[in-house]
Amino acid sequence: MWLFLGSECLLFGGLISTYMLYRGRVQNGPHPSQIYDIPFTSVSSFVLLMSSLTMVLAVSSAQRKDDTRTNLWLLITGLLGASFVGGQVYEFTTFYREGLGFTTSLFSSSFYSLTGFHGVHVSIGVIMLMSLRAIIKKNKITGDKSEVVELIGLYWHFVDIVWIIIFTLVYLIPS
Amino acid sequence: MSTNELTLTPSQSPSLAKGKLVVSPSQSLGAVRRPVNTTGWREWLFTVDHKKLGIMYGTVAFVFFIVGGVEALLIRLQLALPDGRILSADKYNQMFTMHATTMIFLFAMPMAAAFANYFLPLQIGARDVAFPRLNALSFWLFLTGGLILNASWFLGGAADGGWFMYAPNSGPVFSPSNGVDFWILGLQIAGIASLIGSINLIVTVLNMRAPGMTLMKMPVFTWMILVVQFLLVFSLPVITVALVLLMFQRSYGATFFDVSQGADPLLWQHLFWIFGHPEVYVLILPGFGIISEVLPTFSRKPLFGYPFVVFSGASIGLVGFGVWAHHMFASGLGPVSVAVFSMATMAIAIPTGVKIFNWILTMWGGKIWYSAAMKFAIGLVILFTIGGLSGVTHAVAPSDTQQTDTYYIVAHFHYVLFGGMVFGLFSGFYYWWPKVFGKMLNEKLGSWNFWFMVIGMNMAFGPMHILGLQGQPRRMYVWTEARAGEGLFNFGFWNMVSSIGSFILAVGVLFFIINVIKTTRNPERAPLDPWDARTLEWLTTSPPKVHNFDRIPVVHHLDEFFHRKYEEDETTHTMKQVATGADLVRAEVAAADVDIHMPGASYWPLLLSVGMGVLGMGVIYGTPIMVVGALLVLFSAYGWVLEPSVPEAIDFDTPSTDGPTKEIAPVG
Amino acid sequence: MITPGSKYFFGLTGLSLIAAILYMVLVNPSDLGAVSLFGLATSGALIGTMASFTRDGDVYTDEEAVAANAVAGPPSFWPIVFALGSALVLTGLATVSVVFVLGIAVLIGGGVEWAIQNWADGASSDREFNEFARTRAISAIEYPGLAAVVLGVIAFFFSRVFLALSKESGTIFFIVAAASIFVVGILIASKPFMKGAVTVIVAVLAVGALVGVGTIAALSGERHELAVAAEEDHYDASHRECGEEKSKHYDHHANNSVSLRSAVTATIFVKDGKVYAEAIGMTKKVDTITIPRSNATSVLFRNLDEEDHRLVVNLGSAKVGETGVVEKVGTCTQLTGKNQEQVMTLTIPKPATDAEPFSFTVPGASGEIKLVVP
Amino acid sequence: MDIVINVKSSSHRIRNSIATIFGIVVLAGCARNAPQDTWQPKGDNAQIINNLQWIVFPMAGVVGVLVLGFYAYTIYKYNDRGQPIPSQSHGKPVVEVILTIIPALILTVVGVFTFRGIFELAETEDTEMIINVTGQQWWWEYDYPAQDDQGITQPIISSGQLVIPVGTKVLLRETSRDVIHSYWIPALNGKKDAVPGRINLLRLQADKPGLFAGQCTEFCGLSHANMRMEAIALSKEDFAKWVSNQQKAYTAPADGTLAKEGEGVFLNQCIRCHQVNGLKKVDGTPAIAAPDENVYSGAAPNLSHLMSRNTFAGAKFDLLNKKCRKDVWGASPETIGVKYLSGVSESCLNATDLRAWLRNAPAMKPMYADPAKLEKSGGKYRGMPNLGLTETDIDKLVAYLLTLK
Repeated sequence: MWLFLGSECLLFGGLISTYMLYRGRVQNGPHPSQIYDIPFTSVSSFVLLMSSLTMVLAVSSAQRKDDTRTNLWLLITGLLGASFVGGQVYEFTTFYREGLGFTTSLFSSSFYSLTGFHGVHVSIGVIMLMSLRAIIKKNKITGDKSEVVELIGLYWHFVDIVWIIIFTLVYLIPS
Repeated sequence: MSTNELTLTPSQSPSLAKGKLVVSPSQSLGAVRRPVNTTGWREWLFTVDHKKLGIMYGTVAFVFFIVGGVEALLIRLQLALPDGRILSADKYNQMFTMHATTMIFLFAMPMAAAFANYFLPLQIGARDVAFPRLNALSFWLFLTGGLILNASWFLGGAADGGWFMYAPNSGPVFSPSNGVDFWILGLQIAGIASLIGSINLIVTVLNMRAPGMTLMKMPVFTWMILVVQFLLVFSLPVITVALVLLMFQRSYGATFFDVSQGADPLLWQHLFWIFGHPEVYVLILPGFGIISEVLPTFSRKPLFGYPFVVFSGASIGLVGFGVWAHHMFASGLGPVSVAVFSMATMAIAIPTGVKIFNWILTMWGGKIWYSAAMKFAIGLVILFTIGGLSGVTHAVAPSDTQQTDTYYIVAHFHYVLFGGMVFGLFSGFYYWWPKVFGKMLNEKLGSWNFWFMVIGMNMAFGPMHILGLQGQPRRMYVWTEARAGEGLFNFGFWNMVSSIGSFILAVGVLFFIINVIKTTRNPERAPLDPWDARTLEWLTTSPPKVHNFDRIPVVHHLDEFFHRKYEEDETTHTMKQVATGADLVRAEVAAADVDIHMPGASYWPLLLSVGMGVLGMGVIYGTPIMVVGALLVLFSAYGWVLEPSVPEAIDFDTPSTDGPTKEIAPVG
Repeated sequence: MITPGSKYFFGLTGLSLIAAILYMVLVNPSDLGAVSLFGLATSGALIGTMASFTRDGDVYTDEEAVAANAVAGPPSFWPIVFALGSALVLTGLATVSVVFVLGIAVLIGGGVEWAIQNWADGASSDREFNEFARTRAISAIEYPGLAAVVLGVIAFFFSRVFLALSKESGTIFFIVAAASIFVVGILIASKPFMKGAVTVIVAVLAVGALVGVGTIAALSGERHELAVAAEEDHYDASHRECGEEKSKHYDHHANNSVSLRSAVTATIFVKDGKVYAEAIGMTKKVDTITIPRSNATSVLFRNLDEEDHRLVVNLGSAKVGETGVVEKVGTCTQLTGKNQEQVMTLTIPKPATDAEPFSFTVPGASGEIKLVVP
Repeated sequence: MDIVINVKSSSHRIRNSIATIFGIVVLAGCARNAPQDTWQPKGDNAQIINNLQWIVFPMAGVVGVLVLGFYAYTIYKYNDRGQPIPSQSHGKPVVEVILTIIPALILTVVGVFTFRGIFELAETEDTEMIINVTGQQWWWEYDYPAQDDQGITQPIISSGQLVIPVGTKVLLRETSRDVIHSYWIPALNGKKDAVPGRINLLRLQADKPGLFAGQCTEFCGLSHANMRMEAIALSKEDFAKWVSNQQKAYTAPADGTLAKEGEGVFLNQCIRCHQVNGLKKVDGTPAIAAPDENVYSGAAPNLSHLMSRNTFAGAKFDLLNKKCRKDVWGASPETIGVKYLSGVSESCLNATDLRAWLRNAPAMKPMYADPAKLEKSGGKYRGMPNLGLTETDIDKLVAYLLTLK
């Protein structure tokens, strides 16, 4: 898992550097500073950050072998994650309405690639969380449950941290 | 993730638990029954055995070696005379692109993977790799990628942008055929294969070493492979990003490398070389690893400065990530970056030098047996030294601006890669052939093989140094008399020498093929320990059984096998033989463990790879095909998840059924 | 070997293939409908193959014994789902493609469930075991599939709500929603003897409420500004107004950022109301800038003046379209504040005529820089 | 260069006979006069590089000889002659450390010189003249912005041959219109890529008048091998003459001549892409080429004063026939100016290649000019297409082109 995450780091590293290089390159369409809705994105970042917290709670419940609470926190994490994805869908829609298509400019291509990739990661994470919840519920895991929860938690934190980096670099630092 | 718990054996079956008399399934509950054949083609197609996969890797890689070699010969034919007419400009450009791509991604990397797959578990005393089915998946994905890459020859022309495919020349307008799309997808799929493979091998090394084998008692080959896998894990994602960007541009209209939109073409170069430079070490370190086994064995001495060799390997890997821009000295980086990367590049020469010194000192004071394997290993040290020194001249950035993109650099990297990599692999062939196939390759033919290759190689690539310094750029489909210079020793002479050399080299390879054919026909079995070897892979039969070791060895020394054979005489400090290798192997067979669970064969890795291939084709030929591919992938992944990794008891082919299970193979 | 079970699916494959071909011929060969029908055909074929591979699920059992001990399976509602899917597909074909895709999804989902249910029912004569077999075979699909559906539903309806609300209230709604998820979670968890069922009920209620609100939001349409933005397209080139004063659309948000420094051929300054230029490689100020023709070349504009300025390039004039009206050709940067810079990228295909030489000017400042395209 | 050969000969234990051959090579090595030899600097910048080469190559050679000599001795000495199996020692850290420090020291020395070299070469502050160099598939365009102190009062545009004054620090501002190319005149400086969207700087300075060859060295597509360049250094007086010739106004051929008819053909065909400054249409308005509508890179060589150049089609072909060409290449630094400035006369013209080019350009140089295959570039050519000219048209055109002195 750590190896996989290390590998993922480089993947996002590549995408982030592409974005950093191209963020100001707008020949057509809107410029980043013209469309970003920082308050909204801050909230969604915060939501994701909270989901990391609930994930921690899930892991600690799993370690205490408290299945009900593990399930609860997994569900909450999943819901928060899903609402983050919802926020992203909203954001993409507004950007598109404002005239920022995938091929509009270099900024748009690299922005959508980066955040899109991240969105896919979050979605996969949510699916894993929900499935994990169902599996625990049905008592399908014979081995150490907390280990599985921890692994998925690790992934979730990773996705979260990547978002914090993206949020800082992409949204907050003025280009 | 473990799927063990999903196995349903009769004892767990709810119906039996209740004691009712019902007819119940007595076999694992796969959606499809797992393949159980242990003979014929099915055995190979669905195998998850690391040894079989290793042999398949090797065979396929060797076929691609021939393909790449033929491409190289065509290139040399074209350039033998001025204004060559063998190939058109278009075909020539495809030829050199595919020559490099084939040799790097379809020969060198998988051939190293072949050795790694086969010998890494044996060297660390493991029964298999950590995730056998993933291992099979790696192989099939690699094959799929290779086939996609080469399919482009028949589907409108291969990629034609050079193996580093600089944007924007690789963009849709400048390379309008589908070749580059095939190239992107082939590499993506082969890249996934390498990534899976490397995670698998890292986990294997870290978790499955025999008892007593600390990291610093690991054979150097295993060490180098470990470093390579780390390099792959961290460099492949970067090229993946680059390829994805290029794919978005070519297939979906993104503008990442479209300068009219303000793009910076150097982005591609940076991404490519951040991957590309570690890739060079990915190619060469396995060769280093192999000769670090061969040189000590045939010198009857341990590797001189084992920890230094290991750490220099690791530091080459590490520093290798910090020198990528030395491929871009001419691209206008600005003096400060050029200076920094120039210095870093020089720094990397130091650990490399350490390695060379250690190899030489390994032989110093030895008792050297010049077998074919040893000859190739010595050839590697010499050729790589030359390649390394010409590398230092490149590190001097201003001097590099005269040499880069000329034949001088072609000479340099062929000395490094052909000399440092291919010679290592051939050394490995001769060294390990008796282990893998139980038969000795003919030493005499081996000698012919070596001398033809070494002479051919120096004739083919040596003159390229001079050609480059005389100013012949690379990647030109023709060279012209107008720039050839006067006198006998001009472009014409050296190009001709080089072309002749390449054919001598080809004859050398032909000797190897003859040798293999001859050996296959020869009924004589190889001795169990033909080379008086030093490492654990020799502590079992040749070829090894499915479960590798009859009992898992306990390790006390670096070069464990050697130390089981010899003891040091207290007074004279010479080594005294206490047992032969064959004795040791027989003792192991006698003390064999019973009831060894090995992972069972599986359809899914193969099917999943086919699905990935179809998915890739879909990117080029349209969404419906993509949908088919995606469904195939999902379907196989589903089957995979349902299938328990270890088959039911009745599928075992290991000898005994009673007695406790001592070793349960890992799952994955 | 074609088993009874696989026949259904092969039939489905055949039908949907025909449908796909018809669709491609009659409607549109390359759109979503064709793809989905094609996908349906393939998945039918796949499931069919799977069914025939497993011999309809006769997993290594003595068939006759199974038949003899056969017990009726539990009633199944998958056929109904399957039928619903078919209905949706048909409706979708006639109306909106979203419904069509939804139908396909339901069809595939129902089909798979049905097939596996059917297979598991025949797996053995033991119902419990059959149930076990079913769960085991299906959960690898069902859980992630369901999770994906839940994710999709939440994400879709959430975003609808945001789209309908104004920027500020959307943000507030987000805060409230996320906070309530979190708080409810804490409340439930803080009970010493909490029950799993409570969580589920609350979650289902919440999602149900979201779907409700989301539907209303989706029906009420997107918020006004967005619709306007989509309509107006602030960033369309036709909105580019190069006068001295602020342009409503073009200067909507000023963009004072530069990332193309490596490519600038010259820098044009305005200071104390005067325009001057420097070119790369030239130590002196220049009054002429040479740009190769047809080559994307960037010029940096740096405003060192107190007032806002924009850089304008005059590229002669040309006839517009077929109307024959002669219009000035040129472009400009946005209004640039003090000590800010902007880049102008130019691709000029033709040299100037003698009558109308090219030049850079800054409205509101004196002086001009000649632009030569050789 | 000889150093490399030394390394080789000692390395492979190749016996004396082969070593002798290499010895001859060494002698031949420096006297070959290859036009693109990287060891024959003809200007300051190339000299800086050459000085570094003279440090690093001998260093590599000496190290190579020492290491491989020692290795050869090891190989010879420790052959298995029945000696006992040696003690299994794992090496001596002291030796290791020494063997690490020695190369580090050598490299530090090299590094210091390299460092200095890099910054010396990057110097652009004291530039005396600038030239914009633009690469595209597969030729180079040179344009000289107006620079009064160099006597250039109007911009000059040329292609194929770069003309520079001797002893002047010339700064090339390189860029590209399509893919990455690389500008390389080995006798004057190392190579520098021409990257689209960027401006890369390369300084050249020639010590003496002369003709220096070069070649595009970044793979740039189909005809990469045919993208050549030449640099001509002229004495300052000769350069001034060249400038004044380039700035000379267009003179239309006299009415009734074959050349005048050729002008008509030109206005019919060639003007679509090729500009001739000052050329006027029949109605008297200036004839402006529109390469952007026909060629993907948006540019085609400007043919004003074509006959003052010695090459055409990306310097793949000579405009001078073999004899005259040799005359210019073989000229001494003192006479090359006169010979070059005399341009291409009718008797010196390489009519064969020029006519073949006009007849069917893509057959002479691989280019993407097949209209059927230009879907991705929006139907625009990448290179000159086959215009389907008749032989009489070609006669007329050649006569006309000869007037573009």
